[in-house]
Amino acid sequence: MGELLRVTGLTKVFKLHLLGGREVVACRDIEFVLRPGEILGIQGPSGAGKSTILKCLYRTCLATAGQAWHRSPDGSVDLLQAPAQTILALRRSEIGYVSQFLRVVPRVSALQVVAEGFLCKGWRESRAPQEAARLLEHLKIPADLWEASPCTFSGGEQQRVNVARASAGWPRLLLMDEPTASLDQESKRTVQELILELKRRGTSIVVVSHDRHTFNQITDRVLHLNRGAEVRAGRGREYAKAAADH
Amino acid sequence: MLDVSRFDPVFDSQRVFRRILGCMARPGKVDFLVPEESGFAPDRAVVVVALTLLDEETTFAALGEGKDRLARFCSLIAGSRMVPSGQADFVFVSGAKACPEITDLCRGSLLFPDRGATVVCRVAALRSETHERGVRLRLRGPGVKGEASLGVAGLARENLAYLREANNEFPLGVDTILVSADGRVACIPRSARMAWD
Amino acid sequence: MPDKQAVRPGYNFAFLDEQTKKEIRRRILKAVAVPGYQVPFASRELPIAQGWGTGGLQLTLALVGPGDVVKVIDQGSDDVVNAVNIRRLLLQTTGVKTTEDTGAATLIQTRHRIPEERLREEQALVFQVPYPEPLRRVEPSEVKTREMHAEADYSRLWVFLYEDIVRWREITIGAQYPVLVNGRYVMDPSPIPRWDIPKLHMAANLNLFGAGREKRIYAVPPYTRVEPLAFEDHQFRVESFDGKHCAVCGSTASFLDELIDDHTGARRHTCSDVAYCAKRHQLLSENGPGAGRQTGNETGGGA
Amino acid sequence: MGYVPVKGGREAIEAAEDLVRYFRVRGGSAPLAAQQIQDQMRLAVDRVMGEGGLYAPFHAAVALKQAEGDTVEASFVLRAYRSTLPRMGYSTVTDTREMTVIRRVSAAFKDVPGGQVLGPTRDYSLRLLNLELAEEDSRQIEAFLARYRPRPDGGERPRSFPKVVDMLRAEGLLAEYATKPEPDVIPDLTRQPLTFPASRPVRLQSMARSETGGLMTLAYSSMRGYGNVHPTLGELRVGYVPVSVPHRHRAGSTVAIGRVLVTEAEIIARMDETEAKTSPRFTLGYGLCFGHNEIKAISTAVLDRTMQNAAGAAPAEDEEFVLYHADGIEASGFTAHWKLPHYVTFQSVLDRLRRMQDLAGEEKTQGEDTDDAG
Amino acid sequence: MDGLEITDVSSCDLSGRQDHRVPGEPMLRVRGLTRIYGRECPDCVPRTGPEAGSNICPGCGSVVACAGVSFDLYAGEILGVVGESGSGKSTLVQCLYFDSAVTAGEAYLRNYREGAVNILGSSAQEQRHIRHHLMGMVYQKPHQGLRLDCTAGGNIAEKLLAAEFFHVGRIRERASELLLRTEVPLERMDHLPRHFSGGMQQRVQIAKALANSPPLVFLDEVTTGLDVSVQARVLDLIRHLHRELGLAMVVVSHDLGVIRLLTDCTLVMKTGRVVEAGLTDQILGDPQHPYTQLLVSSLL
Repeated sequence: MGELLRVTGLTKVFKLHLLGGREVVACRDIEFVLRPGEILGIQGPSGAGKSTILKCLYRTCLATAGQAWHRSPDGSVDLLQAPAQTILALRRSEIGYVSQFLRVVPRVSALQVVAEGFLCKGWRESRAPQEAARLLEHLKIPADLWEASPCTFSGGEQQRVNVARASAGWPRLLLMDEPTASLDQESKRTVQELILELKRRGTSIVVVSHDRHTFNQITDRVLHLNRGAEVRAGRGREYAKAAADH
Repeated sequence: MLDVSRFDPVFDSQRVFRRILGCMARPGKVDFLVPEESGFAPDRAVVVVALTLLDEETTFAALGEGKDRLARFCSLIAGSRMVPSGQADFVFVSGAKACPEITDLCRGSLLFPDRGATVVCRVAALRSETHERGVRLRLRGPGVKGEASLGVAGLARENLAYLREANNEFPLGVDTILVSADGRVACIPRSARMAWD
Repeated sequence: MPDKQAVRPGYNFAFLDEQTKKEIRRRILKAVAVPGYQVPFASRELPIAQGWGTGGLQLTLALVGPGDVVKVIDQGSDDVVNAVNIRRLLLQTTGVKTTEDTGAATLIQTRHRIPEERLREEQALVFQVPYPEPLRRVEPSEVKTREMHAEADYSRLWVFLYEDIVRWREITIGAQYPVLVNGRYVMDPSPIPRWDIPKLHMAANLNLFGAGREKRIYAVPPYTRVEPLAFEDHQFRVESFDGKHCAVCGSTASFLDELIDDHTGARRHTCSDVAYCAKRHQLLSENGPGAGRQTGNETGGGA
Repeated sequence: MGYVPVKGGREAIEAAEDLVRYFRVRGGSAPLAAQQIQDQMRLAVDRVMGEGGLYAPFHAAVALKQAEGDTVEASFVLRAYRSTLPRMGYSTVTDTREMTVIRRVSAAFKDVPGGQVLGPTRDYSLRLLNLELAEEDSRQIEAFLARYRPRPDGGERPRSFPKVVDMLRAEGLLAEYATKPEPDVIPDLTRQPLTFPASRPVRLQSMARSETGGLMTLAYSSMRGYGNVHPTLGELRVGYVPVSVPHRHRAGSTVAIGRVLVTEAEIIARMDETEAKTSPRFTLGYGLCFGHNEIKAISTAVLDRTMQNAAGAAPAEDEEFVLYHADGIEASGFTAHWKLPHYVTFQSVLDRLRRMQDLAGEEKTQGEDTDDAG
Repeated sequence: MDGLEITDVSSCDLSGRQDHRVPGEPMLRVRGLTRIYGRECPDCVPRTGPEAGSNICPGCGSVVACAGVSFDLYAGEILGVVGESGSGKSTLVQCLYFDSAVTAGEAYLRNYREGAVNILGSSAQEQRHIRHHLMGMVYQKPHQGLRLDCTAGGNIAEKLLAAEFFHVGRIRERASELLLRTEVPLERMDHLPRHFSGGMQQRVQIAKALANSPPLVFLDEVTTGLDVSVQARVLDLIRHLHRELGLAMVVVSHDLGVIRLLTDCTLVMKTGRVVEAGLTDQILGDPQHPYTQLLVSSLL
């Protein structure tokens, strides 16, 4: 079956210089493996370091120790150590990230935000907006909003744009931090469907969520941080099957 | 070394200057500095150049064979000051032996390229066609209609390479006056593009 | 041979002392070696005013020898007061032979013109230059223009030309048209008309430029590229004398002066190069019409 | 055809020269002796020597006579004459402390060691037009000379004085002397081209030859506020300094060859902001010129200091601006050159203007055509 | 699947795809760039910097504007340089654009002589050539990069003419194109920027910097001093041009907002030294150096 991502000994200690150099351990010795096409959930109480793990993998945080070997078509890369240019290239071509909050440039339209995700993965200028439109449509963002900046959207709409942007171009690895937070039930369902579609297309996903329901619906396996980082099987497989049958 | 009193400071230097100028303006052109039949010492042509161009306001350096005699002469008769070759306005070299100092001479600055040195190089013979014993230089650039050919005997190929290196970024560089033992002169200004066999 | 009688006693041959001549000669050699670059020199005061040709004259005095035949012109004419005055000084301090015949001269000092007759390899043309700096049009500071030359940064002058075209549809520079020498230095050709600019390009003779008040010497050696600054879609043009001809010799291929008749107020044209005109006129009167082959500006004329 | 090309330039020039001479002598008065000019037009002679760059009072007097009193023209004649003289050598450095002072004042201290020496000055004379001078004859002069006895503290009696700036320096109030001249060998402006940045010796040399009025104008612009350095006249001296040259054959020894009259001004200016490292000190502006010419020496000193202002934008702070424009010979030559024929350049400009008019005409016609069509 | 109609990847046209994985040679390599103003002494570098808390040498009073700065900039990448005023960030780009001489250090430009020549050591005429052909610069104040007494078109022409583009018709075509792109009304092309608003002057400056499509552009505090709304417009323009033209850029700003908006990677400078370098979102999200933490905490 192979591995897409192997994380070992991932540790992150924040050193707060403004507080006299106090050290805060966010996570310690995290280990897991992500297989191609798999959805791995990370669960744990607040402050357990779930988001930090994703940030370290996406490199918005610098891990204090550990390794995270990502297998990409051109060879394996340690996401914790690779040079910035390699990370930037990976972000453009195969790693997506859904942050907790959408942060976009003012004055850029929702359609453009999503289209950019396609463009940097090599889609043609002429095709990218169409693909972006389809994604937004699927995520039930009203078409009359597409030309507006997401800054002006409601929290739920923003979050869906956020998911759409990260999914654009079908990354090989997608890191999702609370993708369904602040969504109503219907929107949650839409996002869940998109996640499963991504999986169907071969995207491997690491997802952090407080939303037990979503979690249970989509994950193949779950990493429990509060229980000594135990991994157990999730129930997503069945849900996916059910959805497909439906 | 030579009979200086026979050099007229007014009229001889005017005549010699015009010939050097004629050659500087037409790289490859060969002219006489002293009459061929005059039978003076081989260095006479160099001395004539020194008397024409040097004075108290110039500095010079002498390198290679016969440098001491020349240095004495230039300081005494022309009143010129001797300085290290990297700072000199005029640098006398003898062409036959490789003279790597050529690449370290003053090449002027982009603001003042005219401060680049003038090299006075002694060679055995100069002809406007191929010289049987020497190297054939092909010259292009300002002053040359198409391509000029210059035959030089007694000039080490290394020195040509050094000169080319010294002149590799126009307008920086050095300008060369070649003088031969038989009293001829030819010039290679820095603007000349140079090739040889 | 020099005319010993004309020489004024008590002065050096060619007025300047030998040290001064040496300095100027050394600078001339550098000017020739770096075509179009302005070599600073100390410049001496001469018994003519600075701004009246002291630069060209210092060059001529440093060059001239007993074997030379000198011609001096101003505005194309040998007999304009300034030319006469300079010739007088040369005569009084050297006794050198002078001529009005362009072909017979070895050394020609000029202000504002290049003779119509093609110069030969062994001739040298010395220009009197009022302002040697072609960039002065766009930058008054010498320190800055020197830097611009050092870096071959001529874009500001080019912008000047561009804006001229935008504003007037053509470049408005009359005489003193800036040129690029040997692909490196932008040079002021002295206030010669545009008509004469093409004569500098790949000329057979040596061209030397002297600015006495501004203390600069520069040169264009023979067979050197001299290109007027122009745009691909706005070519350089010489003065137009369309349909006009010289009232004396009939030339249609020379730069013409415009004259207004004292009595009738009518306009007529005559050759600016008086010696050229006289030569043609003489040929015409000796051999009848058609004999005066136009020897002049074949490249520049009529363009 | 009736047209004769311009001829006869030579005859015209000769006729003009005769006319010049005629205008000078046609009044029929006795010819002026050069010696008279040298003695009685002392300040004009000094000015011509300074601007002409040649210390030769008699020649300057002849030049003044030739120029009919026009100092710019006379300096020009003197400078051109200077060009013909070979350079025999350079004097050794002259210390102005050895000056035989004829006048010395300081505006800095009320009681300066050695005292204020007014000397020959008009500063406190009432400027009343003295019509008695019109009637002056040699008897009156003789009578005056018989009556006049040089006073013990003035006149021609040689004296030397301590320098005001030395006292300030001893107290640490003024910047130290540079340990050696700025360039190793003092450059000679008349033998080497003026290039920028210019060294201080070059600036001072250049100003020593500049036109008095030109320098004064520029210095005045600084005094009024364009690059003001708030000068105080530390000391102004007029007097004779000895000139020596190195001995030709005995190295190290010198030979005195004479003395020259010079005017020296030292102005004390505001503290220097660039040398923040050391404790604040006054700065100095220096000026020296041939002859008795106080306006020029003071102007030079003010400009010397003004040009040292770092990053100044006023004309007087820009060495290129000052040194390029204050030379009277150059400025007058170029001003006069507009009288030379410019037929060719004018013809060329005319060609351009006509062409522009044609183009503008075309445009207009096209515009009208369009109007018609509309 | 309901509502989701997405083209299959296999049918997607990827001919425009570039290999982003291997960045290859950097476009600009900078090593040990140092600029000291003043007399200089051996103590200048060791006794200044963040630890010393000053960039003024206690030994000789020289100002160490920047020292030992090294980085790589890849094609199409935007590098931010952030720090307070006096941190040396502007000196850094001024040195790279040859406005200021360096005291020490090297820089190599991939498309100048195969990146084999230290451009900081090149002669002034070569540097002039490099900056006219391969670089663009947008200064903080429009008058630094524009000639206010030349027309807007003339300003753009200057850059094109410097790069030997001698065709008035084509210059005007290109100028129109650039002005259009930078949202400057075309009828202002032959007007003097002196009479433009600050924002429009800045856009003309950007148009000028981009005139000959340089692969490398420096932006020095380009939005400082502009009204907020104008700022946003200028930033937008830069982003847009960057995406469209694929330029590499070095963006100097004291404003972390600008840095976050525009850049991929960031250098944090303090008293002439780089104290931290990395991915911009990492620097903002997880700053390591005490100074950066202070900087970021004051932003958030």
